[in-house]
Amino acid sequence: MKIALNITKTIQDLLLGFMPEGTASILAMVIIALIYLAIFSVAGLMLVLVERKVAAWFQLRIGPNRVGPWGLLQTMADALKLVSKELTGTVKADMFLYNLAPYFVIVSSLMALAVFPFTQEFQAFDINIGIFFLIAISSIGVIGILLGGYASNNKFALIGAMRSGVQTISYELSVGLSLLTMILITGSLQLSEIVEVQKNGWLIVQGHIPAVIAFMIYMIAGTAETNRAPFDMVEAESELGAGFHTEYSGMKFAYFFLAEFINMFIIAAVAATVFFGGWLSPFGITDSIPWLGVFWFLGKTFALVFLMMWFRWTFPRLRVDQLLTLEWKYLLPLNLLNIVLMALIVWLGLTIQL
Amino acid sequence: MTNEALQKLMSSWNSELEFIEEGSQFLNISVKAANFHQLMSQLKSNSETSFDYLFCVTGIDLGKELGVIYHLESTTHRHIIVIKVKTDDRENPTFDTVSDIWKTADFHEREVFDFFGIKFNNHPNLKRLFLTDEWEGFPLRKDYVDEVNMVIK
Amino acid sequence: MSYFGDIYKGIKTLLSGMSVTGKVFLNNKNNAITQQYPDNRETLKMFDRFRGEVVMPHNENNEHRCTGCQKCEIACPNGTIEIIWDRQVDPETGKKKKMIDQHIYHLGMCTMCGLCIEACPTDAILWAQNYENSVFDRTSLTKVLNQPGSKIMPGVED
Amino acid sequence: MDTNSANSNLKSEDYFINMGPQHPATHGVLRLLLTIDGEIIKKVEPDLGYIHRSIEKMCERDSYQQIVHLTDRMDYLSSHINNEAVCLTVENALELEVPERVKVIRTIIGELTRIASHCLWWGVMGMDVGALTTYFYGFRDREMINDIFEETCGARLTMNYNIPGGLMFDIHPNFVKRTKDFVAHFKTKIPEYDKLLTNNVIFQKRMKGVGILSKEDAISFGASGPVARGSGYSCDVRKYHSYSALDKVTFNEALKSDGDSLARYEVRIQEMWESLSIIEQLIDNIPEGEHKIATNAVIKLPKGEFYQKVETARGELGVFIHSTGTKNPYRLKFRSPGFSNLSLLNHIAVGGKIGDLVASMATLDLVIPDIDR
Repeated sequence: MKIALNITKTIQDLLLGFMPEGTASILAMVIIALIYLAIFSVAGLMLVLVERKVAAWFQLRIGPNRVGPWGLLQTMADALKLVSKELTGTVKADMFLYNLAPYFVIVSSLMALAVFPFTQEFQAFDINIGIFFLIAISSIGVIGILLGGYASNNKFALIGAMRSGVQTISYELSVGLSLLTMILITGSLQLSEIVEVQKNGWLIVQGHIPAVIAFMIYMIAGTAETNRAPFDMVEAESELGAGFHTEYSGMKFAYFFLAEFINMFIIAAVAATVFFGGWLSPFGITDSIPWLGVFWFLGKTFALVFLMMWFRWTFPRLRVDQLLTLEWKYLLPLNLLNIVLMALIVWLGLTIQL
Repeated sequence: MTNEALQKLMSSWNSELEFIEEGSQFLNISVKAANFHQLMSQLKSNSETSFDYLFCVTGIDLGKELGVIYHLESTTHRHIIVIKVKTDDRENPTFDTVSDIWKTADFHEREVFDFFGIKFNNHPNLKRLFLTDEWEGFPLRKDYVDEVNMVIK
Repeated sequence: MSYFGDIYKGIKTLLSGMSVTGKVFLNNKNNAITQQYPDNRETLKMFDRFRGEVVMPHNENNEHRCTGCQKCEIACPNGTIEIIWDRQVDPETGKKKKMIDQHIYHLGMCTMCGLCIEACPTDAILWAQNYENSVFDRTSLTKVLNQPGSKIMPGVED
Repeated sequence: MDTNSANSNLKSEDYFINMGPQHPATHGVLRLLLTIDGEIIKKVEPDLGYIHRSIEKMCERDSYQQIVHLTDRMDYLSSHINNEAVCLTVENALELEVPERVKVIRTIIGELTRIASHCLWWGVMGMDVGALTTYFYGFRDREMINDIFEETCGARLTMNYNIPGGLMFDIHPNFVKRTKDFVAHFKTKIPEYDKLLTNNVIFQKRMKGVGILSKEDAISFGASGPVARGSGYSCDVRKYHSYSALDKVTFNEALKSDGDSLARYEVRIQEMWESLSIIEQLIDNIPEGEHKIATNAVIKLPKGEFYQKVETARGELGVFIHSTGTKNPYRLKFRSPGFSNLSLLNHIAVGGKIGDLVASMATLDLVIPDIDR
């Protein structure tokens, strides 16, 4: 069975048949962007459903089960409802920034999706600074949150926005450093190459102790990056009502909501790629069928997403100063130590190669 | 301390106190508004009485008079007494605050002020607690009329 | 070292917390505590003593046990019950007797305290176990408990 | 201060936030006017009265039997104990001695109410600090108690089971079995509560040293119940002014001396154990007998003043009746525990963060209808 997975090339080749090269490559990009947009808005909605189901099962409930079989269409119905809802706002809000903020958040999270290798070939955009690109893009989202909180002329929203600024700036460091630790092994920032290196064993195995520490730090910092409990200071519904998106309604609210879930997917996908070998199957059991890589990739990603949901529905929220204590007193020093340890291990050639 | 001993001790401080034991399980003491604050601080500070727990402040409209009833308990000796003050002045009833002696009196006195219109001298923040600032009248007084909302059986 | 000891202890408590929720998650089929309310109308059974609303049972001859003594009306704290009564000649004994015309019950004002049913000397009113009392128009919450044309059961005296 | 004088042309204003009346953490319609400096709280000013129903005024026109059902609506989480307070006041005033059976049943149901209230509080406590799952676990166990109530009393929340002179009707035949089942079930659940929330490192950090209330302040602010006992002030009304069948059982008063939010939390967890032990001591020996003694249809209290304290789940509830010998009380005052406990919120929250305010407010376990009456 042969499926054309190298979508960029396939589409471009198809278009080249009947138009000049320049137009074809631009059109190909547009088409791919639209495909990604369609796939991931649906995937985001599905993720919301998964979250609700998982939350229900943790909480002795059943979860959505009315719309469609087993409630599968529940979030679609919610999205339809949100589209049809009135967009409310506050008096004296800074309307330009207020309207801009949700797009900042959603666009930045959709942009990050471009670089993931779903299989060896299913990758929209394989740049040589993949990890760097991801880290850079993921910090743009916080601008949207800050703008949204600042512009909506609501005191609770402003406090939420300030918290978000503090939180994201701090935890960016840990995300970056823990990924840097792993790059010491791979020696490359390109995601496809990072996966390639792991054919000798996933990086969490290759790097053993420091890799496990880096993974734990990454998961904690990643959860904080997405503003999810136990780090949901930004929303903190028992303190700030709804935090930065208090004043948003309808589709603008939905963008924030969707972005949170796509971000969660991104964080998990990065972890799956960097620590767990991306689309590689364990021990190469399905190497002969390359398109199965999609399932391995998604399987690993969803397992990590589930872990983040498990965190969310178990732990209490930290206080804002404890959040910073955790980062600056625990995660950052550990991370720096960990890098030195990893460097030593790589230098001495103590990595485990299967 | 027994009620008799309390009575004896307190009459040695102030001879104008009225002691009533009829119709109540506690020792009731009626005090004049002028001596009220001094008596209360004495009750708190004296080591034999040491009434450090003010657990109930009740405003009461006795028809002609307005009064406030204070229930006091000692957490060391575990005895309870009831102090009562009254005034004839329905227009402008005023007593001394005890919120400097017991911090809980702050809220309780605001409640009494809210519903009975009894003012407390030197109270740090005497304003309506439950009702809005514009509310007219004092609802728990017996002569309060609200023809719309009150249903009389 | 207490720095690393703290981290270790912290992670341990977090994991033990996750084990609690994890167990519930794995067992999710059996331990849902919520009710599928509109779907389980058939099986949803209220307890015998459940206070749904006040009703006046009638027997097959359209007779009730209310003598119109108004004790329930007095016992009610909220004015939920109003009794319109009359003195009529009892056909059996030929004496004038107090009889109810209408026993009016305002469900919208009822707090389900049960004092009326306690007060009733002839057990004329009882609790019903129905639990769906919401209506679109509150006028339909005012109910007349005795059925039209009903009479007092013979032999019931207060 | 120095920076202010240096830039005297810069105006600085306090930042006010309205927390409530519709806010998830105020557990009802309580409005707090916060003055904050960044995240730090400078002042908390409670604004009450959003659901004031003037129960005290309504009592002045109601008969003594009718008053009981109004108390359900004050502290709706310990409605049975509120009922009991009024009934005990009336019974003491009439010098009625209720049967032993009534006393024991009242005590058992009272303790069940306390557990139910603490279950709900535990769930909401978790939710306030961000652990949403606790809410459902708390409710799972509370539902069992509610079922016991519903079977015996006919209602889940506002039971109105007590009447002056006893109980409205006898307990349901299933009552003893259901209660025993619950006790066995709940004994396995409290350790789970501890694993999920109490021992959690984040929770411990959130609660420890937050909202400190010293013993002297607790007494001076008139605190009662678990709030006061968390500060080491031994004030259990069940010990000092024992009522119903509580003099027949042995139990320890839960006491912690730290005075912080964690101490108040632990006191409540401890109280659940104590309540279970009280129920266990009584459930097997409910004496036979009447479930009420006859009172006059119109109860008239003798002239005088009557006061009765009981320990609700939130603390000391006092009922003060000034009677002139008629069928209505001349003045009836409820000394509600939440009212005094709320007054110390400003004291314990100032200097903390917004998150601390929410956490320490949750440990005060406020029920707003109890405060607003």
